[in-house]
Amino acid sequence: MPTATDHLVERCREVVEDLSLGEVRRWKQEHPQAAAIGYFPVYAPAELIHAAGMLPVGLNGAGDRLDLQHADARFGSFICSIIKTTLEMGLTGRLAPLDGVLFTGICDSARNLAFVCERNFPQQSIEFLHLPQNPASSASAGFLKGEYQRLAGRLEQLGGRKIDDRGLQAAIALYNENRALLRALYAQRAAQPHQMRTLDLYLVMRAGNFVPVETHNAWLREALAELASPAAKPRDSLRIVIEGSFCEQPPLDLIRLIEDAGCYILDDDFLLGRRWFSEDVPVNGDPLGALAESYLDRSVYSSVRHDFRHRRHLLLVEKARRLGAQAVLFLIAKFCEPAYFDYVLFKRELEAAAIPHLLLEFEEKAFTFDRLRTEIETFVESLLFD
Amino acid sequence: MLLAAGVDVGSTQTKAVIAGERDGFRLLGRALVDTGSNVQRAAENGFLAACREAAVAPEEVGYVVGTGYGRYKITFGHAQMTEISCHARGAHFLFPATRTVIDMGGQDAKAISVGARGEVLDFVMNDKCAAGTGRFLANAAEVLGLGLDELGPLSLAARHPVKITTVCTVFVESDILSYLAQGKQAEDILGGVHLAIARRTVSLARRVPLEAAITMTGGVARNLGMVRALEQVLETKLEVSPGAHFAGALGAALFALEKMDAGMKAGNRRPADAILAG
Amino acid sequence: MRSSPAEARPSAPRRLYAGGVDVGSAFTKAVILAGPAGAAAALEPAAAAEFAARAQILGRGAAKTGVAMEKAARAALEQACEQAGLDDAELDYIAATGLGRYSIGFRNIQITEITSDACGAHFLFPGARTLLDIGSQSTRAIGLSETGRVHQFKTNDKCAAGSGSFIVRAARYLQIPLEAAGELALEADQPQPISSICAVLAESEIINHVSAGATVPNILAGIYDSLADRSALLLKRVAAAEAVVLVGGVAHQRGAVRALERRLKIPVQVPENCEYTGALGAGLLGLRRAAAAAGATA
Amino acid sequence: MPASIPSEYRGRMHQAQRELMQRWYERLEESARSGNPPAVSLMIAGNCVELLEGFGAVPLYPEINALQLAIRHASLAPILAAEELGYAADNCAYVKADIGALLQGLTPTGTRLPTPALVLCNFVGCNTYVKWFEHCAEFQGAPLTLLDVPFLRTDEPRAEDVAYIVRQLQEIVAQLEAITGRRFDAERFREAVRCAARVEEAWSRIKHLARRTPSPFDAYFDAITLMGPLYVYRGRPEGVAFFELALEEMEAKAARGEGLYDQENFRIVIEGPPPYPFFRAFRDMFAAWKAAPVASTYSTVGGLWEFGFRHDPDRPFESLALHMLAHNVTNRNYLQRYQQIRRYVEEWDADGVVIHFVKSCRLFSAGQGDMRDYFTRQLGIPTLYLESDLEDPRYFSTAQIRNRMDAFFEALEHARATGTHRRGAALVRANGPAPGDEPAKVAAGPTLRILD
Ligand SMILES: Nc1ncnc2c1ncn2[C@@H]1O[C@H](COP(=O)(O)OP(=O)(O)O)[C@@H](O)[C@H]1O
Ligand SMILES: Nc1ncnc2c1ncn2[C@@H]1O[C@H](COP(=O)(O)OP(=O)(O)O)[C@@H](O)[C@H]1O
Ligand code: SF4
Ligand code: SF4
Ligand code: SF4
Repeated sequence: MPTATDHLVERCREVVEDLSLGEVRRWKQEHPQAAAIGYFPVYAPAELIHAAGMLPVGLNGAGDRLDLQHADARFGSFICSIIKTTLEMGLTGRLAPLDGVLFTGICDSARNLAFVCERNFPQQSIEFLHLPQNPASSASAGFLKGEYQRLAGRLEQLGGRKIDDRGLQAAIALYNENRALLRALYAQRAAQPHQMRTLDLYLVMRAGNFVPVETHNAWLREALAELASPAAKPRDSLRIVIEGSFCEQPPLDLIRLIEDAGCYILDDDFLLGRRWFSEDVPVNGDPLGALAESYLDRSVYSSVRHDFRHRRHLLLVEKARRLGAQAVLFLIAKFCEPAYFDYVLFKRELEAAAIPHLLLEFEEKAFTFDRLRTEIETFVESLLFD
Repeated sequence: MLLAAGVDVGSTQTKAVIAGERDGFRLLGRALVDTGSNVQRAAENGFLAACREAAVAPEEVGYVVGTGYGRYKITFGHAQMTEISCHARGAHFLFPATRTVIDMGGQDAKAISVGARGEVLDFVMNDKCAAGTGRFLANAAEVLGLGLDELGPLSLAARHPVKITTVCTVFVESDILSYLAQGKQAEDILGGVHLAIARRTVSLARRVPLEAAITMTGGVARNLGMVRALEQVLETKLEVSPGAHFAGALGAALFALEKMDAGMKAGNRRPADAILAG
Repeated sequence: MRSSPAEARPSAPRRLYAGGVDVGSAFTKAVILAGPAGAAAALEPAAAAEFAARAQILGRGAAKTGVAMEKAARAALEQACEQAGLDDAELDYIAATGLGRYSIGFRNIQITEITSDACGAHFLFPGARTLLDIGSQSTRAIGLSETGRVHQFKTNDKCAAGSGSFIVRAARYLQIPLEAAGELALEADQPQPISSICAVLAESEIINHVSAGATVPNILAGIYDSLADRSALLLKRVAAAEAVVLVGGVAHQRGAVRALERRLKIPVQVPENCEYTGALGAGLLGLRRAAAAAGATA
Repeated sequence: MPASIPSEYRGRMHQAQRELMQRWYERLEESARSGNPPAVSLMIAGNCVELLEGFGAVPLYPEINALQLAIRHASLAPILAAEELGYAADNCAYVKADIGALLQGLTPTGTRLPTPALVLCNFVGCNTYVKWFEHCAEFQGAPLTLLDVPFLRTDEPRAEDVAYIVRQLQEIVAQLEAITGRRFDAERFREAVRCAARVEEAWSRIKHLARRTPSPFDAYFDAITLMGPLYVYRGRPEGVAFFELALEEMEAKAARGEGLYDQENFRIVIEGPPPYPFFRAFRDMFAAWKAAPVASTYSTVGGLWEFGFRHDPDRPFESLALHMLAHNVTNRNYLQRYQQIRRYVEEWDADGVVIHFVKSCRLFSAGQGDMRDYFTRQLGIPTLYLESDLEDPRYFSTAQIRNRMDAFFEALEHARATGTHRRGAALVRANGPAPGDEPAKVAAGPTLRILD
């Protein structure tokens, strides 16, 4: 008999697997005047979109459920899958419920994608946000605040409500709650990894890409109460931290497989933008300024955010140690240049810290994982049966 | 009569066509031989065989254009042209409405966008990896113990095509074997193989405009299963001549006639299907 | 499949027998091992490893994998048992490895081919730190610890370039028996480079070389060089090696060994029954498990 | 740099180029020996080399090292060395070659290279570059700073963007003062900007000479020869002298009616960097068809001047900011690149576009399929799409590239024979869509003349 958890997870899976953005279509029917704005990973200030009375929609590719027919021709070889699946969704009309799409300069491919979309989807407004990469400069916060103001202006032009401080503060509070709930779920899993399936957690988290944050908060509260199954028996598994999947997402089956092959996932960087801030964004005072400063000073490290003040490789080692991880699994999207580059320094640091690691490449459009399975199993065997 | 020849030295098979000009274009003979390991020999053999069929002496042939990957090995040729130009020309001759050519040969696949006069406007080809080419099919046939000409018809009988996971021509073997082990029917496996190649080819071909009419050429065009699979993925009908395999050689022969300065008059062309179907 | 073999033979402290079956993409290989005499009680993991290190190889068997993997596994195992003079019912433990490891219903455990290779190679060459396995579909480079534990590995992508099937196809093209390829390549005086990265497309280059009058040994040597290049890349990503152990079917081919030695500039060791290394390793790991559990069954 | 780039045309400027680049390496060696002049690493894309002149510092361009290695057929070994370290097969090979060479103590000319006083990552478009500099600093133990240049995401550069860059430039000046112990010489900086404007004028004129038929100047292969001095010496009198000499030579050639070949058969625009490990072979393939490269996007990586932008000595910081922001190909958006190429076809009177997809560089190549779609389908301009790499010799296949090239030019020849051939503006007009068919974003002319 399906439990309440199964029910929640199944519901979320349906939302996530619906490539035609059914939830978004439904929301727009209920809100005939309002717009939906998509955003490409990794981070986007969804609070602003929400405060404009619009629905922010997280785009994280299409997984293995979409057959690439057009996008390969536009982006060619050596380009990661998410670029192609996102474009394919657009070229096949699946992004039609979106009135606009927001991009940031996470990498060279994503940046070019923004403008390829602009040419191919003239009905949609394509916005490009420059998130500052030199947080050490005294001018960065002011610049970012100005950039957010520009975006707010564009959203208003697109038919959004006027964004005032009160409305924005309310939106920030909702998203603070959303992130706090996710933090709590992650903490729960890290403490008792045998009690929570990562795939379940993941689906519930990812469903938030398509529904209003209020709805998602309710789902997350439900998940917090019920996702864990206290009766589950701990297995003899390897405790790992996953790094490298901050943008393109591994296929659902692969996420499941990692646990089946004998790993407990203590932390990961899936859908990193949903958990971007390490603390609540202040809701008193100037909200735009608070968002900007939180971006610069209180956000998680990521391969697509440059901050030379804090070295990512040290932060990864610190995280693995803090969680008591036995190993780090690099789960990198094929052709994801930012992840490839960071791997070099990560690897060096992990080796110095004597933390074993395994590098795996995936493509979101892949659907067989024999080789990956063998590699994960071998890795587990090598550490468990010494 | 002015006589010219086109010799298409492909990676797998060598095709030769003898053509003449008298009251318009005439296709006099054609031949197909395996390329094998001696490219130069294959070119000669193909040419001589076509001459025999045309009942002309090799010396009578005034101009020979070589094409295909082995074109530089044709010692008796007068000129060489790329197979891209020749397939476009041949396809346009067979179907003057052609705007796109999909050529699938033994080791590569290409898509060519052509203008109203058969001129090449744009093209793409896959030739770094043999995945999704005639070789892929030939391997599948071998594993299943079938002849090349049995592949297509059988694949058309597929009711539940399997999902083929590998693109590697060599490893498709093991995919097929594992499906057989699971008790899948040969036709369903073949259906899956054909679809996999069709998808791959179409995603390559979409890099050119893909306007209708789309004509398919090359040896794989003889495989009806592949034609249907491509049609299914493209959601449009393909023009396929029974002589599709010879399109490159035919194009080369047309260029040869032209280069011989015989001046090909547009009005005199006639569909060569009947002759080519032989 | 094994329930309680101890009942079948009551003569108390009997030896432990284990089978390792490696279901490869082309061939299935089996090895039968016997533990050293006198183990009855369950052993701690470290002691079990030490116990397995003194195992004795009693028999080997092989079969073409084909479509029915389980059948092939049985055939290989039976052949090995016959050589060992054992009845397969006497085996205490069966460990399956290789790409078909999950298809073997009668296995007691499945282990990946990488772990098995490492264990087998360590048994044969206890000093080995780097291992290369070139099978028919895949190439694996493995870095070993002192105890034979895998600490680094890389496998090639789903591309036949650089694996055994490349050689099989090349040999077919050149119309020479596969068994002769390795020796023939040693006669090369002017290896012909192969530039294509694709095993299939390389065939046209091979044809070109043939028609340009290159000798078979020179062409083969070129093929082995390209194979060695690809293996070297893989190996470099694993460890800076001083010597490497080569296993898998391709290790039979001396041309491959020589090309690797030249490319890597380090000695390449080949165990006598190179293609059985994975099966051997699986068998050894099986024996360890059997020894660790022996108290329970006895 | 491209001292060893073979050139069809050999004038005095080639000799001068070699000398200049040799002197640059000598200065770098001097810096390595004595710390004087201080060296500062810089990215070529939209570089602000003028700023360094204010400190008497010498620029160190890792890209030039990487391309030097490739041209000298010495890039594979360092690439493999970098891959051993953990770099992926699919990482930008420019970075791998440079880092590999750094770790192996390899330099392209055998002369010593200094450890930079500052690794100044002028982030002008290329994200990969940020990682590159981060790794350089890590492996060299040098201080690192990033100059964040907002991407040109609006049609016009915004005042806020300019102010943001200027502010950071001032912070960098302070930082460099602290590191080098030298005071920033504002007058020398202004002088450098003045030199730059003169160099840019001459360079732009040279490029405009290629609008003639036949073109006296190879705007792809020979442009690369001039790019070394352009980036190293733009802010110096030597640079001015060099470019004025080059202009004089090219003008003389044009006056004599000399082209690249005895007869110019085709005029083409090239998009994307060249395959440096096969530079000569690639060039020869165009030469075989007597196809003249009349314009290229690659030659505008460091700056896009042919449409009118010049540095402004009266507003030196602002003009640096504007240059980085809007007047180089890497920081302009992808559709602006389409527009740039389209203008080349029209105004430089070209027969077609060659798109060279390089595996390493996603900045250039991600989306080139769409670009091709725009030119062939929307504008009806013949387009040739080639794939290889700019640094890694393993991705170049002579036979494949030649086959494609032959087919492309055969088609152009055939079009000529059948009377359907058109060129330049006529081509764009004849085959281009009716007004209104095109999304406005692409049709809108680029805004380039901000300073005049
Ligand atoms: N009778 C046939 N039925 C189906 N397919 C065929 C037949 N003959 C040849 N083919 C296909 O055509 C391919 C060869 O095509 P071809 O155009 O001659 O290639 P190439 O020019 O590279 O030699 C073979 O690999 C095979 O797949
Ligand atoms: N007797 C032999 N002589 C030479 N090479 C052989 C021989 N037997 C097998 N090989 C080579 O070994 C490969 C198979 O190796 P193997 O390790 O058994 O692969 P797998 O485990 O993937 O089936 C073949 O592709 C072939 O290249
Ligand atoms: S997966 Fe990596 S390369 Fe691809 S869009 Fe995301 S950040 Fe860029
Ligand atoms: S995947 Fe197979 S077909 Fe493709 S390059 Fe590799 S060997 Fe060739
Ligand atoms: S990605 Fe392109 S622009 Fe960036 S460093 Fe590499 S070659 Fe240069």
